[in-house]
Amino acid sequence: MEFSKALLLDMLEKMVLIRRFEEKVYQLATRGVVHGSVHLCIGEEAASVGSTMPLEKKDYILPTHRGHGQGLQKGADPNRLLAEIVGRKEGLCKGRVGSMHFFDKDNNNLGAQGILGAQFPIAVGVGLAIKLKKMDSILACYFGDGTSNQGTFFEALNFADMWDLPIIFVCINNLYGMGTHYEDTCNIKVHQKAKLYNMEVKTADGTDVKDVYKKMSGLVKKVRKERRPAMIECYTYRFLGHSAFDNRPYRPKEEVKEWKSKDPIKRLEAELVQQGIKEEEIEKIKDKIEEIIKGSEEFALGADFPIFDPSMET
Amino acid sequence: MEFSKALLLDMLEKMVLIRRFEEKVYQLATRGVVHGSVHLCIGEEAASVGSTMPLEKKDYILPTHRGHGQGLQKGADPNRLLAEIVGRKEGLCKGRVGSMHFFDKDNNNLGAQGILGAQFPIAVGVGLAIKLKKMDSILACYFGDGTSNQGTFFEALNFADMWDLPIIFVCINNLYGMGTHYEDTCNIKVHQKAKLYNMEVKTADGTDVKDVYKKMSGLVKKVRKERRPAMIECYTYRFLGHSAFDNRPYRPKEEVKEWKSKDPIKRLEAELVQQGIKEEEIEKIKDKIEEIIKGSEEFALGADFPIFDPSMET
Amino acid sequence: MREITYGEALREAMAEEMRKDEDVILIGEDVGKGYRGCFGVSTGLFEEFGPERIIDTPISENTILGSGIGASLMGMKPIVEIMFADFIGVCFDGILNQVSKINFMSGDQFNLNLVIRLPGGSGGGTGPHHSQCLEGIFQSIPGLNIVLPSNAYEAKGLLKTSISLGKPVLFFEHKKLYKLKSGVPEQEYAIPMGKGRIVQEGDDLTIVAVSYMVEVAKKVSEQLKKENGVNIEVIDPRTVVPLDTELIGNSVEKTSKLVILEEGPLRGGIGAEVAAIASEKFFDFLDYPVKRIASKNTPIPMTPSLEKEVIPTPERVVEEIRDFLGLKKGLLIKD
Amino acid sequence: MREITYGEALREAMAEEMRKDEDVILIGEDVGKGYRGCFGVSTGLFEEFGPERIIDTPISENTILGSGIGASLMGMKPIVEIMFADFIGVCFDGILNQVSKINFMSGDQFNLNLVIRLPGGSGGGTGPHHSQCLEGIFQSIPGLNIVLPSNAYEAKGLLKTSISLGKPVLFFEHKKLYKLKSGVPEQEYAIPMGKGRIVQEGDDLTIVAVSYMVEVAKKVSEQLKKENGVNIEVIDPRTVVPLDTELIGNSVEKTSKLVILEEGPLRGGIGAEVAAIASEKFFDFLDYPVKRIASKNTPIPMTPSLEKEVIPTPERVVEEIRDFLGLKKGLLIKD
Ligand SMILES: Cc1ncc(C[n+]2csc(CCOP(=O)(O)OP(=O)(O)O)c2C)c(N)n1
Ligand SMILES: Cc1ncc(C[n+]2csc(CCOP(=O)(O)OP(=O)(O)O)c2C)c(N)n1
Ligand SMILES: [Mg+2]
Ligand SMILES: [Mg+2]
Repeated sequence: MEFSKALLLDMLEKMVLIRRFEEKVYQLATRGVVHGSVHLCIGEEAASVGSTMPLEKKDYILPTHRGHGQGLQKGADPNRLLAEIVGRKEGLCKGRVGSMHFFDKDNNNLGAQGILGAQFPIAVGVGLAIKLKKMDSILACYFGDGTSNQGTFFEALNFADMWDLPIIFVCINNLYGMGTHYEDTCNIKVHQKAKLYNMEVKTADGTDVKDVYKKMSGLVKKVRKERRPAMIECYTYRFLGHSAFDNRPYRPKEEVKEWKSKDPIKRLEAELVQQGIKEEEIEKIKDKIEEIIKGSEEFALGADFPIFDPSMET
Repeated sequence: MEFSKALLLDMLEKMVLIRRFEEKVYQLATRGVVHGSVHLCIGEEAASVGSTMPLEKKDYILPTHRGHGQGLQKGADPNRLLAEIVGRKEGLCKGRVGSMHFFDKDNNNLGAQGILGAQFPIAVGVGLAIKLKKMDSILACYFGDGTSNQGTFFEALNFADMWDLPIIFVCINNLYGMGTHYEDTCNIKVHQKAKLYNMEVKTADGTDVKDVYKKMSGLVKKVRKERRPAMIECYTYRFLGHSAFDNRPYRPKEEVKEWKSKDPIKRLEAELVQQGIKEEEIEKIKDKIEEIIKGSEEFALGADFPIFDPSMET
Repeated sequence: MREITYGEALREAMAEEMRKDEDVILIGEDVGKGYRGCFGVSTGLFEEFGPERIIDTPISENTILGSGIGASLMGMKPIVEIMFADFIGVCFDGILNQVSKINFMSGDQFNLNLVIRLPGGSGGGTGPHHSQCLEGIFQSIPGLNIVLPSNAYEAKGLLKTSISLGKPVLFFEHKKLYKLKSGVPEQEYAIPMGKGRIVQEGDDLTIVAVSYMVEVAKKVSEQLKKENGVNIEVIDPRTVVPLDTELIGNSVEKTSKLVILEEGPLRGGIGAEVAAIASEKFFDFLDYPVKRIASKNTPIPMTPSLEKEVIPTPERVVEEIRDFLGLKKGLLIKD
Repeated sequence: MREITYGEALREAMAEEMRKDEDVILIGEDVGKGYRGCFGVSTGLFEEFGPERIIDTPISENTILGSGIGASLMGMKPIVEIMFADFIGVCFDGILNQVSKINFMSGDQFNLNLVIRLPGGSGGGTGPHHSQCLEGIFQSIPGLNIVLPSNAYEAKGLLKTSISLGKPVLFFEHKKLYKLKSGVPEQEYAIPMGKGRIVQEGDDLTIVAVSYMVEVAKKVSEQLKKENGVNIEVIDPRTVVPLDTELIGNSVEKTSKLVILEEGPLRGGIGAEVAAIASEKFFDFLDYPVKRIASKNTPIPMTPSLEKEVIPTPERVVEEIRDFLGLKKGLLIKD
């Protein structure tokens, strides 16, 4: 697969957008402006961008509880997403639910669930509707390594296989579910579980946006054509804690160091420079994102809080 | 494996016991004496006897909703089981729950569940306790083909693998879950699901008690020694309906005929006769069982109904 | 008017809506090819609509329900059948955290058209895992419409309304009602959510009864009328969420006495909620304490000798109401 | 008396029982090695008791709960931690059809010693999937003991009792209480099931409050005492199943006015049951309608502007009680 300069720069821009966006969220969280918990995907941007970019507008996603990257890449307006995270009326969901459960219908984001594993049964229904309505769309159903131990995962794999559903199961494997290493929870690799159900599976280096993009593009093409499920597992790492305020004593320092050395953004930047892209061009992108984030912060913090309305009661 | 004449006759006796017991239940059900639904395993006796007989008294079982055979073989008193089925105070569970959910603590039967798939998580806990208490026992966890599509099955396989639990998962595959053929619900053979989790799996001809017995015995020995899970899948057929009053239009006549020709009891009888056992010896066994069943019927129908006691309220 | 059974009425409702709208589908275990529904409710639907719209599933309640949630997120109008209401525990998270909350959580981006059909209630000896009335549990989860049709007319009208409501509906059917016939017009009609009905007028006592207990209430009223001269007003709220509080209030204002009759367990049942509402809102109308009649707080036993002690039989209901009114057999209320 | 936090009290209770009895184990996600419990409750336990008794699990709530059920069938005394009470939906069938029913169904062959710890309640912005008070749902399931400790003393005493009760216990902890300190004796003590306590005496009004709402009730009473001269009796039933009806009755006999205060949603909450009991049993004591104060019937929003409208804040409770008593700020009750 050939990667044009324009595509690579676009990928960089999208990864930087996610990084800066989440750094802003983290900053706001430490300032006490964000309520409840936020799960950040800093370090995992290549997995988000590489796996979501190959989707088209008409395709659907079910993001995870750590889903800002997936949602932004699918087209979420950073202003409205940030407004949602700080609980404002202009937020994607009117500020009601925040970081962990945003829905973005305009961009075919059918909502993240705070309940791990809840996305799998829902994915089957989405896939079923796509099939019955004879749509050309496909669905990307995101989940973490730890979540693949929920029984619902297998049920969904089975239904997707039996019913020929156009679903790509996308595992963002960051090695841990909270403080517990995946290997302490399961001896079977995540993609092997999907493979049992006769679907095409791929693994990707989740720190290399090109690798993820290339493999996901292949699956998107295949699933769109053959109307059968598939799976991709992206190995990556979250640089921060499980949620904003986790000291993460459970991770060996060397492990963290090693993965940080594979920072997906730095990695792509280095490659671009090597390919002869000027540093200024990269800086320009970063400046552009800086502006966007600044705008989002202003928008979000300037927006009003929603007001309770008795019609909310049901 | 050598089968002594005594063992073969014992197997026959146990299978005939189950058959006659269930024929009696069926008869009582058609007479309106049994309330609620009963699920009969007529036709599946070789699977029940062959898989349960290799267990020792100290071993545990979790039977299915179609579990009379498993429970009787594990030692349940036919009198008290029948009394339970007709809802009498002398029943195993004081007549409260009947056919589908009998518990028999004295024989280490930890109870059948009316909820398909509920046995799997419970099995993990039983296995865990056996392990923590450093007991020599093992657990046989029974389930049907259809039930293997519940997500809980995979969770239990995973825990059993990760925690090294001495559990044998015993699938009684009778091709159907109610009116739906297994192949219409899953492309993966049941034992392949277990195999994914690194455990020894066996398949057996569930109409041949010797085959089931032999393979189960091997697993029992192995699991008792190695303290690791295993699985056996027994292919068999229920001769009657899903529950007592199901006309089963969903099954092709030829299929029924073919399986009936493999009646596990007739099959063993024929073999015994071929081995030179006299017909009279077989008749003697049948007469003995006839007596037992007659006694059970008298016992059960002669017993009182339980009386409501406010202390039952919780 | 022609008479059809409750089961037939449900089938007609589904068939009519399916003919009108391609987006209506039925999903569940054994609803199609083999069994036509465990209680025969979907007989004929598979033949008419085929396997793409009458969808048999593996035994996987979580994903059965999820199929409905996902399809309704995509704008379809799925009807999900959970074979016995008792099995809803298997997929409870779907109800608790998705079905009930998505409309709210999404900031009204979604309006789920999703009906979950739940056959419940004692079938006479079906035992603890196949007999429960679980509406008491679900009323405590904001965001669900809870519908309890009590006869064929109600079943058809309420199911049709539910299918296109734009809000999730738990549709509790009762096993003992499936074979019961009542008048159902040939032409279209609709029953709105949250509007109860007066089953029978009376001014001595109000009974609020749901589902199969409406039948019991009718029987009991007849007997108490005959034997004690009591005129009972029987109210069927039809939907317990939303609840027609006004209708109940008007009745209590007239009778000053309220009995709530349900088959679910007493504690935390819908009777608890109705009694609490009554004691908040109709305090001044009430001459007598509010009386709840319900199942005892135990699992539903299989054996008839215990089952009939646990669930509210007509005999027990008559007795409890006589006690409540201080009557004996033969003693007239106006005495 | 020394003061320790609610979280520490829970840890002490577990540690003490684990030292006494090998059969006591703790099972849950991240309870051990890595995290020591999502709220730090099990800090130090892994170090003392090791991985065989403080058992980290995969993310599989069904099998986490099942591990507890199975082990208790084998005579052990497992404590299962579900990380947030909200996740109980994932393994709800285990509660609905096994945990609550096995003792009964087995004809008393089994007496499960099983405690399910459920951190619930709003943590301030934790949103719809991590904030729920679900006790209202569970009261409707016969066979469960439902325990709601309201401070460190209660937490320790009730958890110790629960671990060896021989009946399953849903043990609802509240996130806002974990860091709260109160006096806990060094020596052994026990708190029985079904015995409530009078938190504070008064004769103008009874408030029955549970869990964190006991703190709110105390605060509110103080304010209403100061600003309106109202003497409120605050009752903490400690366990809602079994419920200390007598204690509540005695209080209502004295005050003639009953308010029930809980954080769960209003409809079908424990307030509904208490109100229904009051209106059945204490009808003659009551001067006023029974008043329930609870969360509004919506999911718990994340954003503070909505959350504080939905859950009962001290401000709202004060206001609602003033309304109830027909008081304004500054107006004394005896006026
Ligand atoms: C049903 C359920 N169980 C537990 C949790 C608590 N929880 C939130 S995130 C998390 C870890 C998830 O791990 P993984 O799937 O690998 O995703 P990651 O957080 O690593 O992105 C846990 C245990 C939850 N939200 N839902
Ligand atoms: C959770 C749940 N779903 C559905 C049912 C209804 N049901 C009872 S038996 C049965 C078929 C089970 O098939 P299988 O596991 O193959 O066992 P078999 O009946 O063939 O022995 C079904 C669907 C149930 N009891 N529990
Ligand atoms: Mg992870
Ligand atoms: Mg089968």
